[in-house]
Amino acid sequence: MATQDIDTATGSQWLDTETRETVVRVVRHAVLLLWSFVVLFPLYWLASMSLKPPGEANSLPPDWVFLPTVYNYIQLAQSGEFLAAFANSVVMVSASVILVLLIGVPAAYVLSRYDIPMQRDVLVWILSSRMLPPIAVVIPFFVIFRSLNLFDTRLGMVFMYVSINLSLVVWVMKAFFDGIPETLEEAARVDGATRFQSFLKVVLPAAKPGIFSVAIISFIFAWIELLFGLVLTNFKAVPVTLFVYSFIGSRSIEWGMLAAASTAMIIPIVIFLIAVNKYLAAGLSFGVVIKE
Amino acid sequence: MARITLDDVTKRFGDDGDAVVAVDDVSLDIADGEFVVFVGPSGSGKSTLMRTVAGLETQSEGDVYIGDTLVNQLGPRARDIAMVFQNYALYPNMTVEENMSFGLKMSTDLSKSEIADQVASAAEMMGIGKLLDNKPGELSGGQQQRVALGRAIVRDPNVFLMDEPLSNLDAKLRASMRTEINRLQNELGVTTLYVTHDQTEAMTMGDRLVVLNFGELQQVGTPLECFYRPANRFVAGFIGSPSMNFFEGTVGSGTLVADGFEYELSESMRSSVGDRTKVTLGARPEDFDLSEDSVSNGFEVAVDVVEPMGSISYVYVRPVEQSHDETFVVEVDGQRPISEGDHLYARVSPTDIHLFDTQSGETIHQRTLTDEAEEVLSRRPESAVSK
Amino acid sequence: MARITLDDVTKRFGDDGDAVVAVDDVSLDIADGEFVVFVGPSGSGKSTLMRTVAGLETQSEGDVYIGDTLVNQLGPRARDIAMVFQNYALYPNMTVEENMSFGLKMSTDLSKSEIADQVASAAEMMGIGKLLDNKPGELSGGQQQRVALGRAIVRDPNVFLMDEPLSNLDAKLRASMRTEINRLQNELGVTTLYVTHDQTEAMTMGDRLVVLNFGELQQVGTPLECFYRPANRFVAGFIGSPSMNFFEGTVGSGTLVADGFEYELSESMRSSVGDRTKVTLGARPEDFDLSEDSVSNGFEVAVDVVEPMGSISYVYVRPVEQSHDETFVVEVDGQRPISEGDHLYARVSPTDIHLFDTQSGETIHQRTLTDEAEEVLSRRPESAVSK
Amino acid sequence: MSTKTQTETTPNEQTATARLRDLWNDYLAYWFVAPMVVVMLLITFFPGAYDLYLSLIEEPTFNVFDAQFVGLANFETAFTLGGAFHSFVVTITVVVGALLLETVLGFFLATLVTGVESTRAKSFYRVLFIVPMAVAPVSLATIGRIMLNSEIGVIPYLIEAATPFAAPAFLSEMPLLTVILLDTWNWTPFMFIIFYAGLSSVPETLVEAARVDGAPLWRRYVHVIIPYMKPVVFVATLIRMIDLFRTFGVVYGLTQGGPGTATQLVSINIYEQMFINNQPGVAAAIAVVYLVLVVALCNVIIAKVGFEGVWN
Amino acid sequence: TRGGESTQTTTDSGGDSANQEAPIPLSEYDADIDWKQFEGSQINIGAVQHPWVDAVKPAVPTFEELTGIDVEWNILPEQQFRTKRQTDVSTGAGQFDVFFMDQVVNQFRNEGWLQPLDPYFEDGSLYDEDWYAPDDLFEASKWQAHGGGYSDTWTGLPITVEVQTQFYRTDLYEKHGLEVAETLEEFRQNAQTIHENESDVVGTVGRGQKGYGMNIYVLNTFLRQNGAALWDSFPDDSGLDSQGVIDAANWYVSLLQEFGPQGASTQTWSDVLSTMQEGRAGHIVADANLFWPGLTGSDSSVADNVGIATVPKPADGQFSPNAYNWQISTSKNAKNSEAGFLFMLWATSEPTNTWMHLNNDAAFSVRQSVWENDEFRSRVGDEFAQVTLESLQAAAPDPFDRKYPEWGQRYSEELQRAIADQKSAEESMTQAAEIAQEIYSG
Ligand SMILES: Nc1ncnc2c1ncn2[C@@H]1O[C@H](COP(=O)(O)OP(=O)(O)OP(=O)(O)O)[C@@H](O)[C@H]1O
Ligand SMILES: Nc1ncnc2c1ncn2[C@@H]1O[C@H](COP(=O)(O)OP(=O)(O)OP(=O)(O)O)[C@@H](O)[C@H]1O
Ligand SMILES: [Mg+2]
Ligand SMILES: [Mg+2]
Repeated sequence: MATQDIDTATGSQWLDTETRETVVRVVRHAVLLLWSFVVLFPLYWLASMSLKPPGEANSLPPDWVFLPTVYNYIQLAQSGEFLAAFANSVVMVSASVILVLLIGVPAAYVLSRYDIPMQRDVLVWILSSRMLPPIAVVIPFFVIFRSLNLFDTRLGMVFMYVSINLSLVVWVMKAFFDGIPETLEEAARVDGATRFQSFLKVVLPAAKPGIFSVAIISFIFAWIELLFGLVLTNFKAVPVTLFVYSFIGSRSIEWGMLAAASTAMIIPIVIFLIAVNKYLAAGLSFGVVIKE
Repeated sequence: MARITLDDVTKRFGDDGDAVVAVDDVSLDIADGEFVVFVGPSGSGKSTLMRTVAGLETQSEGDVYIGDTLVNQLGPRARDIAMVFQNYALYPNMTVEENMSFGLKMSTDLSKSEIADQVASAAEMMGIGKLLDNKPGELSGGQQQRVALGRAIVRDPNVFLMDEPLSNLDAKLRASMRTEINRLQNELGVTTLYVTHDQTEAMTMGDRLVVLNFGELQQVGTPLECFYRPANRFVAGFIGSPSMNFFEGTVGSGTLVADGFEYELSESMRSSVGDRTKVTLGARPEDFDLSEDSVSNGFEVAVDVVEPMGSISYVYVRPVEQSHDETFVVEVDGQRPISEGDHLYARVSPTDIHLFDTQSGETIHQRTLTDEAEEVLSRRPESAVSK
Repeated sequence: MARITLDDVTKRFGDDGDAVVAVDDVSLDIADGEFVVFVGPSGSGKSTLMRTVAGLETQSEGDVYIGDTLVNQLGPRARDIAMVFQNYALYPNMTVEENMSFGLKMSTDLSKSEIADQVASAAEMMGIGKLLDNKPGELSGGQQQRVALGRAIVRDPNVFLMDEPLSNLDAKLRASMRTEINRLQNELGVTTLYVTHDQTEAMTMGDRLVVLNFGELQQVGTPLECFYRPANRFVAGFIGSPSMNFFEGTVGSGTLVADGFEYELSESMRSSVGDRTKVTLGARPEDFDLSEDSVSNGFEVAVDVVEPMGSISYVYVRPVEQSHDETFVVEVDGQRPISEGDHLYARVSPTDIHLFDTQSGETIHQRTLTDEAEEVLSRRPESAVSK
Repeated sequence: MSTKTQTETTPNEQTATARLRDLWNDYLAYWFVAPMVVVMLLITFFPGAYDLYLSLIEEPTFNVFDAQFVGLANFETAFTLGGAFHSFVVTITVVVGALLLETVLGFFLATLVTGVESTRAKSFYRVLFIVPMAVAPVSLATIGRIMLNSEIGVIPYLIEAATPFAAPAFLSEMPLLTVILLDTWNWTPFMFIIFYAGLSSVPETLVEAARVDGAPLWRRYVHVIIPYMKPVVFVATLIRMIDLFRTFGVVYGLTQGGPGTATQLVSINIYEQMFINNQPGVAAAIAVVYLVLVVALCNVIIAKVGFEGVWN
Repeated sequence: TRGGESTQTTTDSGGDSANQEAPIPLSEYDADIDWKQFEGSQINIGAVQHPWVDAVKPAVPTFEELTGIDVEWNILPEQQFRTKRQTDVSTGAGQFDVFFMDQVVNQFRNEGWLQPLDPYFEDGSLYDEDWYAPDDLFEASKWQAHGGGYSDTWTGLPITVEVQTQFYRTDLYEKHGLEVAETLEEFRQNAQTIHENESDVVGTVGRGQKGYGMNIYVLNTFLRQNGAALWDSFPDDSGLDSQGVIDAANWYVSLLQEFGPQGASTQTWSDVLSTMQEGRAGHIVADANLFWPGLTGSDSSVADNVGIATVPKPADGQFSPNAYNWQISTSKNAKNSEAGFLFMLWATSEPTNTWMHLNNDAAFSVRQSVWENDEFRSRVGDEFAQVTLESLQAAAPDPFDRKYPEWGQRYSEELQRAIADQKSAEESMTQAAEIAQEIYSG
């Protein structure tokens, strides 16, 4: 969407066009930079805490200039358990994202395209799965997990992550499918594609921005999930979030380590974001090919 | 290859209360391999009918057969059709080549290279060979339309459905596409339904013309039948461009009295009219003669507007004695010097006149043709017979 | 109201390396209130040029002026235009009425009821009065197109840009829309750019025709100029339907030797040809005579296909002495009994012949017209002068 | 597509694989929803039933026959001693405040980023603006606390260094606002990402048409772009609303519901009843009432806004 | 600092520990106990992230060798641990054979979740009184292990005790010529002097955040020193509205409001600690002696200038600081309660305890003998040891009744409101008293 040009008649009204154009651009970037600062400062603070020597984490006035030390990270890296929990989380969360997309995206497609009996109730029902605070449901899950032998298993955690993200995936993807013209599928079906093929080859590619944004969100939701990870695991399937907590002791907080672990937790997400970044913007202009 | 039968097909949109009847009780029998052209005003239900045949809309009533199979319950895939959508419906995320190969990939077992060959040659034929790697969004309107057409014609289906496939092409390209489509259809012998607004396409491409209005069948016949033997005033006015001119009048003692002139009816006309009094006279623009001098059974007209078209001109004239301000069109030679305001005498030969019942619109008298033309007219459409 | 000036406008798509040149160095001066029709083959850059004038594309090079203002930097809103998009671009969430009122709401201070009145009357005029509460998705293709047109014409902008606004309408509706657009444009005196593929529209609607090919200007002139005085073979072939027939040949001692026949050049032709040897002869289908008997400067042809169009027929014929298999088209009366395989003699009057330089395509000899036609031709387009 | 009764069986091909394929395609809708329904049943039915059961009994026991049903006593406790009503009010305040801020800000940012010309700058913003969501709640709460600390926090320090104003004591003087602002920092990315994806699927020609129609920038958004992406805006807002209703981690870490009970969200209340007071019955009673309220609210929203507005 | 190796979850499988040398000679455990009776079994310990765990873990191979029992740890931060423990115990899952127990001891006992230890003490194969020397345990610790006086039986064995002490900045005291406060009034004066004369340093910091382990943990010391009690008559008459409580609350509230940091009402122990570590406060009025290492360690920018003293008391009051014990317990549903008991016994025994305190940085012994051990005193510093010992001997732990968490939470909310200046201390305490009574009557 090109919004950068000037839309006021005879630009000479109060500023000449070029100036106005510059003003628009400057304002846009000023706002974006301001928000970038708001976003970045706490992140910077977090990262800098992790790089400060012990005892300086909270000093004021802040040591803007300090000799960074990777001591905390070395400590983290040397801890086999941190690495294990980290790897564990990466595996469980990735698996859950794939699974939740596999389950949720087709369901969303059906909700968007078919006439479902009691559609409103079904939609509310799906949504209701994320209405209760996790603390209100964690005990029943604990009971189920123990009786199904899912307790402290990766499979169990993957299922748990799927369950916290499923309603999100279904709802958001339904919204994106709603925006994809049906005539595309009609074309595919006329071209001899089965319903499934037209979903797979025509609808899915067109829904890419939606799929990738829910993938990102699901990944993050699962990645930062704490309560289920706490209650439903013991040793084998411990996620990395719990590890971060370990630096908050009963009588002291290890600021440097806490910051280092928190920063380390953000990194895979940033990598993931950069990897799928381009798909987020893969918007398709249906108007070009469909006259309406 | 397949015959298509529509049995009392009705399609309504919306709730029963304020439903729009897009197709109204249409029955039609299309022979295997026939090329049928659908025409009708905008909104008359052509696309809806096509989509019903495709299985994209489910008719509200009636049955659709393809071959001998009742296909009411079958999806588009099972009906094995290829369709050009009026709105193109190209896959935006696929290149032109992928758009065109998609159908082949889905419906045949052809190898990749075979598909690529077929697609390339079809694209070449339509002049979009250089655009195979482009996305639809980077194409001009006409190029998009050709991709949509190409996507259909690379396939070898039971039925072709083409909904205004050439509307965005220039005359020249359209002419060559017309020929190509006809050639292809002849070669493959695929039953084809074709919607068009173009008179040339309507007249030249199909074995039969199906004229629709408000969802209802008006006439089914060869193009020339529809042109020379319109079933009613609607068809007469719809086929041919510019439209036939109509003059409503009252018949009394063998003379039709219209607003602005009187016309002496011939013997045969009189017998056709019978005891009707409200009769409409119809004559095509090209059948009028304009002469400088008064002629029998002619009347004086004033020239309103002259529209030079090149080799011909359209002259909009008004009977001088007419009480209101309506013009009719006459076609004259392009180089004939006629200017606005000129007064001339218009006349139309009795053989060229159609008469319609003003109330019902039914044709009550058809024009006379030369014997040869009659003979051509009476021939059954070649393709419908031969196949 | 505004004059539009394009100064060496070039538009490229894509990276510099493999850029598509959609508009190639076009300069054009459109008078205030003029109605200019753009024609050209599919993909020739018509839409791109329009979109550049609208401010939707930024030209790669050159300047665009509206009135006396350089508008390169101005967005569409500042340019105050109304446009019919080739792909309609209707707002899917708005009803027909909202679609049509949107522009008025945005660009004027009219009260709600005034807007509603204007929209209702425009919709009535276009036969979509009953559809005002429908969403675009519930309309037929032609209805959608009329909404797109209505959305533009309810406004009173500086410039109208219409990109094939009637392509999906039937002939009758198209004829009446044509008239309405012309009337409206005359009334409002709005400078109008109009893209069409329709010969009738091209010939009748505009003050001037702009012919484009591969993004380059081919000719700018009145419709009749382009028809009777084509600047080159491309224009000659593009304007007029069916196309002009071309015969490439060699000129030696006053005779043009083509494949299949020889043609004795007249005095004036000979002087036009000069010492060129490779010359192409062009003659329109309607200028050929087919006769049963041999005629001077005529040649024998065999009838390949007869395409009856109603009042006329197109006959595809092949010179019997031709070494390869190419036909040309001749227009004959619709009731004339000609059948495939007939042998006839074709002849074209020397006055009706165009000659082109085969290599460059330049016209080297134009046909002769009657004096009156010459006079009509030499008149400046009325509207361009009067306004 | 209301044509789900159509089959794709081609009459003349009846191999086993074709039959299987037809079975798959003709009932595609069922296959597609089945896994979702199974998972949903598992994750809604048992916990819901369990909470309802808990809310009706005196002491938790897993043997239904041992259970001592106490009628609505737990509900009564919830609303008297349990402070359920107050926590509903607090929660609604936070939901309304944060939702408004996040929706507006998320949309605004998505719009601004969409308009950035340089692809690299665009990618940069796109990644950066999503990151806050990725900070684990525990880190955010703990580090946020220390950053906001009036004595040793860097934020009050910066405010006082850069502005003439005295920094407020965020957590004690304006706890609700602080909670809302921190949530905004944390979760605006959620709105941003969905809105951004939604914006990028608006057909460009529509925007062009609106520009030609003379609509200034903001009206293009109001009349054309937002209406087009209504479903996406609706869903993002609804989901965020529901998530806000049950928000817990960051707020608990930040204020533990205090000072007093100023930020005692329903979720915190449930937590305290369950894990501090050891009153699972009361906790479940609050949860049940809360669930009923939110379900009712969502029902109304989905019916009124969804079916009558967005999907219409 | 405890580095990355101190994680929340540690698996010590039998495999690795077998290879490890037992650090404490097995001869120390020569008691009339059948140590080997559960050989080959495994116990699961749920623990809080606490220095005790760090200190005992290196000694565990000794236990494993001694008994042949495999020890698995499940270590979590306090809040998370509570959630996990509650889930485990309340659902009867019984994953933890041994787990940390705190203020909720009577709550759990009342639900019937805890396994009383007395039957094990009476079992000759499990217990040898002579060797274990229970009298070496502080009275306060034993009392708290009996449900804070609410239980007749052992609910667990105490593992750590912490006592409230006063911390102050020696440099500032020197600068302003201050004496360490013994009375509340003196403390107030000192705080005022520093608050008013130092820029960027507040007079005092103290816990203001709500929570039964937060602000009231501190206030309880002062109300008791004022002669008040948490219950005047349990469970009918809460003592919270007595004059002693109101005075103590008034004093604490006004102290924090006037000489404390902005936003004192939301400060937790970590804020208190950090503020002091950053040198931004003159005192901590009263907090766990366990802060000592943090305040004098590398995380502190004022490490060399922190002093420790007993908490101030009212001029006419009795010195009686709050002490707090962690204990380890076992549950009715645990699979290996008896093996767990052996672990408790071993872990709290004199040899283990002494070893931890001499070799492993521990400073929270529930055994008096350790505090008197010269080697230990020289390691932790005489000042710290002496202040702690003195305090412990006079300490009076809070009697946590079974609904203490519930009404304590409300009481702490009320106190927090008072500190936040939303209502007066008197109003808050009166309200708190009502709520406490209501909770029992309801
Ligand atoms: N966005 C684009 N990216 C790349 N090439 C483009 C783009 N838009 C148009 N083109 C190319 O520019 C040329 C001119 O396109 P334009 O749409 O102006 O043609 P047109 O004259 O309007 O054709 P039509 O009659 O088919 O609508 C075409 O060859 C087309 O492929
Ligand atoms: N989805 C729909 N909902 C409601 N009415 C519809 C729908 N689709 C079509 N119609 C109506 O049905 C009638 C027939 O539409 P159809 O598209 O078949 O016309 P058409 O003959 O193809 O016209 P055109 O030549 O303009 O494409 C029209 O009046 C149209 O408004
Ligand atoms: Mg149509
Ligand atoms: Mg175009």
